[in-house]
Amino acid sequence: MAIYIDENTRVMVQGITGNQGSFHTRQMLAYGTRIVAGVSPGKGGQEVEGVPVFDTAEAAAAQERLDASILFVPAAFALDGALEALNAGMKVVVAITEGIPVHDAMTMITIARQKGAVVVGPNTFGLVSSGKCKIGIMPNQIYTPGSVGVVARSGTLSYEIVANLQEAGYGTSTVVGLGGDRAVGLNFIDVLPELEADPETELIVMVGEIGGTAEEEAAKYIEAHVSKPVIAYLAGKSAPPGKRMGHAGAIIERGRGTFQAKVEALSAAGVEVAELPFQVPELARKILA
Amino acid sequence: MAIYIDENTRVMVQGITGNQGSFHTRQMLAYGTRIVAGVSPGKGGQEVEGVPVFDTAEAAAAQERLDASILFVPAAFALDGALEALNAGMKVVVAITEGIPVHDAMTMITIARQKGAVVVGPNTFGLVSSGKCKIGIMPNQIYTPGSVGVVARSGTLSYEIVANLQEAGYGTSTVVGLGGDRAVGLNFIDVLPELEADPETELIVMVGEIGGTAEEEAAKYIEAHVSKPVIAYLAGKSAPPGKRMGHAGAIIERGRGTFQAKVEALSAAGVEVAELPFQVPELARKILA
Amino acid sequence: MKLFEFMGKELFKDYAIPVPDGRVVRTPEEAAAAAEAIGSVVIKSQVLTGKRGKAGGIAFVDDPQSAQQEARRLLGMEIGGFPVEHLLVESKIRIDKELYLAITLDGGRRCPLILASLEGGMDIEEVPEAQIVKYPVDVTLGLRPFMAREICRRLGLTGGQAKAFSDLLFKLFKLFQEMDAELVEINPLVISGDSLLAADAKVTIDEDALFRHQALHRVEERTDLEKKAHDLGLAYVELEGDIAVMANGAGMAMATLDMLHYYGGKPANFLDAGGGAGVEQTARALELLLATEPRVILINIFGGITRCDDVAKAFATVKEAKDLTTPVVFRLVGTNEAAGLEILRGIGIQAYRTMQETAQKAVELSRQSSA
Amino acid sequence: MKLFEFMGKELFKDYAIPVPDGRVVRTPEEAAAAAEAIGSVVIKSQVLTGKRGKAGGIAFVDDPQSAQQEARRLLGMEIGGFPVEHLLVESKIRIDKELYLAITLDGGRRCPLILASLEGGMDIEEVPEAQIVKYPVDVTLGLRPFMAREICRRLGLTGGQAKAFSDLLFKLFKLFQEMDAELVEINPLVISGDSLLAADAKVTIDEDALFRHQALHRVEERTDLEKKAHDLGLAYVELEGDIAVMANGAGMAMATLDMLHYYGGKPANFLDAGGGAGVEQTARALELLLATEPRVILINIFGGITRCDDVAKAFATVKEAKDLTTPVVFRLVGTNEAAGLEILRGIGIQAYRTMQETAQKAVELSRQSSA
Repeated sequence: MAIYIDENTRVMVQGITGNQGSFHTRQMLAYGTRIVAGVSPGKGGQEVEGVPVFDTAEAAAAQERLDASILFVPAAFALDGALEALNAGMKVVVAITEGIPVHDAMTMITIARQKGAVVVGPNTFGLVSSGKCKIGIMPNQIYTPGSVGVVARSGTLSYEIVANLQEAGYGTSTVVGLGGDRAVGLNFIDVLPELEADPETELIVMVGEIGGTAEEEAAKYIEAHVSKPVIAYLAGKSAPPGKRMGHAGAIIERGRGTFQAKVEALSAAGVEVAELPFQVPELARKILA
Repeated sequence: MAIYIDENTRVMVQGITGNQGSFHTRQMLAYGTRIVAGVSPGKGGQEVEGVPVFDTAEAAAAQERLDASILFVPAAFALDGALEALNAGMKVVVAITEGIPVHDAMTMITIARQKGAVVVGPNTFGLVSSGKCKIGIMPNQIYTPGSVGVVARSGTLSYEIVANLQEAGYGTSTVVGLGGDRAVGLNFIDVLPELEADPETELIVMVGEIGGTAEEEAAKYIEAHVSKPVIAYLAGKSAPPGKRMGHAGAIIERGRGTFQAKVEALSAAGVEVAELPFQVPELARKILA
Repeated sequence: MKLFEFMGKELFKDYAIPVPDGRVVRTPEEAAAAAEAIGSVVIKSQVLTGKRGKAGGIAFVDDPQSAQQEARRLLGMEIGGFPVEHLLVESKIRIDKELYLAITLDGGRRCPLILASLEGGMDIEEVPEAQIVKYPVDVTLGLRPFMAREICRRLGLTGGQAKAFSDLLFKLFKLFQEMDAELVEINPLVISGDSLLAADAKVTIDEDALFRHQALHRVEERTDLEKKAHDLGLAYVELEGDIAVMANGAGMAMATLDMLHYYGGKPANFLDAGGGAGVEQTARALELLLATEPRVILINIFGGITRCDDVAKAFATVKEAKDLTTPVVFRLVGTNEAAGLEILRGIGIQAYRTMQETAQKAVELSRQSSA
Repeated sequence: MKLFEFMGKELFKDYAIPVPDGRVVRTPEEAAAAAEAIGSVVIKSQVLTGKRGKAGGIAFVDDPQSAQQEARRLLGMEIGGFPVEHLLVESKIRIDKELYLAITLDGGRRCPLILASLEGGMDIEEVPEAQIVKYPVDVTLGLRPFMAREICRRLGLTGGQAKAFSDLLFKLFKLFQEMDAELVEINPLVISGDSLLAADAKVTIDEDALFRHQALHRVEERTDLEKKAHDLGLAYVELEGDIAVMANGAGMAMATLDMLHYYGGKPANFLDAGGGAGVEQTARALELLLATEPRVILINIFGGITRCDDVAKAFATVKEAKDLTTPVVFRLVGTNEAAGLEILRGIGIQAYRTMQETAQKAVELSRQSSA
């Protein structure tokens, strides 16, 4: 059992013939992901890393059973690509692309929900069911199976934390990248119930940051519904208000989205908040001991 | 058990203060329908037949639990009214209004489906769960509980047939008016599975007519999935091609929607096709004997 | 509401869909002038029916004199019962290939359906199913680039042709939605090199949505009587028999016609007086029927919302006002039936209870009066 | 991208949203001329920050001479760190009541959120929650008349005012969607009788969607350095400390700053070199950092997709080219770590393995060099 994806998930890569697309197709295949089709308009009939390429997602879906898709298409065409995947029946669409207009993101997320599907991202590193299936751009070597479920707004910071956990002897069950944009398909409160219900997960680690109110909403949810222990690390304590810190969503505006508000909310909900990233494995040791 | 609606269904009337709206509110109340709210913009706070009137469906839904809505609003505003009801959580929206632009009808039907709701009609007489709940404009006196499920494209013709059945001693379980327009929320193939599964229904009567391919699709469905006996009567045998016979959907165009094609398809599927309306009770007697 | 080809092409131009250079004319002289200005032209009869080519309603000419001559011939024609009143004089175009493209309504799926084929130029009914791409479009999604790519892929269009086709498809879909069309059809859609040209235009607008399109010129397909009925809010279709029929409800009216046919009678019309018609509307409907001077009048009312006494009252009023002598066969059952029958008896009419008795009697009377 | 009030009002005019008669000026003389033409006016400093009223950035005058005088004063001001370069000279309007209306993005619901209140004119943060109507709009439905009715009902608007408000709301929503806005705010939205007037305009456009709005004038909020970084595709924020920071990934960069703070250091900037930056991009980022003349440089790389040897190579190149003397603290772990460390050793740098060692060392060095 795993959440969202597992060893049987059949994955399509949109934009497979591009630099990023082909590089990460190789990486994902190396991790063991079942990539069975690629899409690249005008390139139908080719192969990338042994994966057949189709002109459209419908053409691919006519040949292969497909469950999930990962998008490496330029921001201006990402909405169309996501809708194409959803329309072809995909239930998980991972939108790696950065800089997607937020109105486009809202549209793809809303339509996904109507179709009973999920968009992961945009501007996410992806998600991985450790040892089973990786759909994303993160380094393969840090995801070994274990009992820690990780849900993160940022990529490299979560790699840091996952690697720290790994070094400390803790593997991961599922790691989900929410994405750094203002409107993303999965928020903490969408993933928390899945991790709570997942028998492979014993401990939940949240990697949050300033901006928005996703952490505050998560705190409310955790207080009411989560019985498993939760550790959080939040980035941006020292960030000045009114400035976007790299992620479109990482900004303190009109007094909203501050570090303090998030820490208070999470602490009140019984979440252990780490002050520095390397404290996460230490807290994990205390909890899992 | 009943389909779509039953004695617990709580109904809202949109356009309740109009002539048609108030008249049929009275009729439906007399049948026993639980009408708990009316909507009429600018008339909030009034009462019609003892039913409280609200300015908006959301205001009504904030006061009353609501399951279904019936629309008596002019064609130009019907889409907005239907969306208002769907947005306020209604799961059955009965669109009585005639002359709704077909693009508006397609939109309301599509959105209803996305929300797990159904639109009955447009241009329908409504539906009735005999003895339990009537949401529509048909005469009360002909619907007594029984084991015949009726699904019809036209109003008065179905009244004729239901009355004939009643006179012959056969009551009805559920009677559904599909509506006479080109695009309606329920087609035969949507209602047939419900009637097939409904323990109160022993015999299914279809009242069809020329135009479109709903009867042909029904025939295919019946052949594959319906075990209960089905009788059909189809109107329009003598209608000339290219002319709309009252209903927007009742037209033979480019050789499609002919009487002959429908009769052939239904007969091939084992449906008893009555040549004249009064033969329906005769066939029923044979089948149910 | 069907639009004439030239009106459809005006709409196409509004949406930047390329059409051949052309002019609408109503006289042979105007046709000659148009040919003078344009050069080699095709002259096309403007009628609301297909197959005008087979009927000889299209002419190709190279000079103004022939244009005038052919225009005179065409303007004297009647095609499928429609007199030719307008001609479209258009530049002859180079044709590399003829495609087919249409958007219609799919009642089963409740959504627009795109139909496209590389086999254009002939009736789409004659094209094998396998050669036609059918693509439904979810109305809440609308047409999206990925859909256009898939349609092109299925058609086998690539490169510049795929681009031109997609571009045109988006414009046509926009027109279809914004103009509340039931059908837009381009047959043939002509390929000239990498560019596309709509050589024909069939557009049908949803009558129920005309209130949103005040600027659109109204095209009248109805007969005068049908139009009069329509203006009264009645659904009326003129037929060729001698028994005038009024019923309440479209299905009921159709069933009544069917039953007359079954017993060997010939209905003069279809008339749905409405499911809940009152005295006033019923009177109007009756007056309309009388104007057709039928041999027999059949009135079939199943009173549900319609009240039988209202119908009887309306009938009595009209009968007296018009000094009605045409035989009338009445069926009146349902709401307020007793009061209605009482009124009818007062004016010497014995109503029937069943449709079949009513129909049989009407057929019998129609034979007597025609004898 | 935040727009100046006058730009927002230009957009409002495009969408037929009523605004007071006004002109943008850049000199006291132009202000006088505008007042001459308009009459009694309000002169408003155009700055990309709120609270300009409290800062004295707004003046009411009745004659051209006072206009000139006040304009001179305003053009000399700096508000919230922004120099006043433009003034909007607008007709004074009759104010019966001040409302508040905004459309913003709701990240939780992933949809536009309409905010409206009868308590306008002050900061919306100061209005009690109960006085604010919040209405989310499903993007696939868009704004519908029933939604506008519900919003009016909750606000308590009726009759002509409800009509005018709904009408304006539809226009504003259209602008919000078509212009890819993140925020449109009218505060106050002024009631003058039954008509409404947007007395202010705050509009923020999604930077990621600017490619769809080529005609829109670009407003630059970034410092020169931030702009340079942006043009290089790097996320960069100027800060006030002395430790230049480069990390890969936004979260990683933020965490690095936090850790420097934790150990008592002061970062000079936020710089996300990207999750998968190559040699070229890394070199550019380094050059940018050097331009700020920091006391210490901290580089924190967790090589996932980013290859450690690429980063080291880029650093070595820049170090040599720029003859770098600023102390550098390096952390380099992950993909191709060994090769990267080898390269660094070759240029005399011993990298650290953990973030905390790196941060502590950087803070220590920054204290030494400032001593």
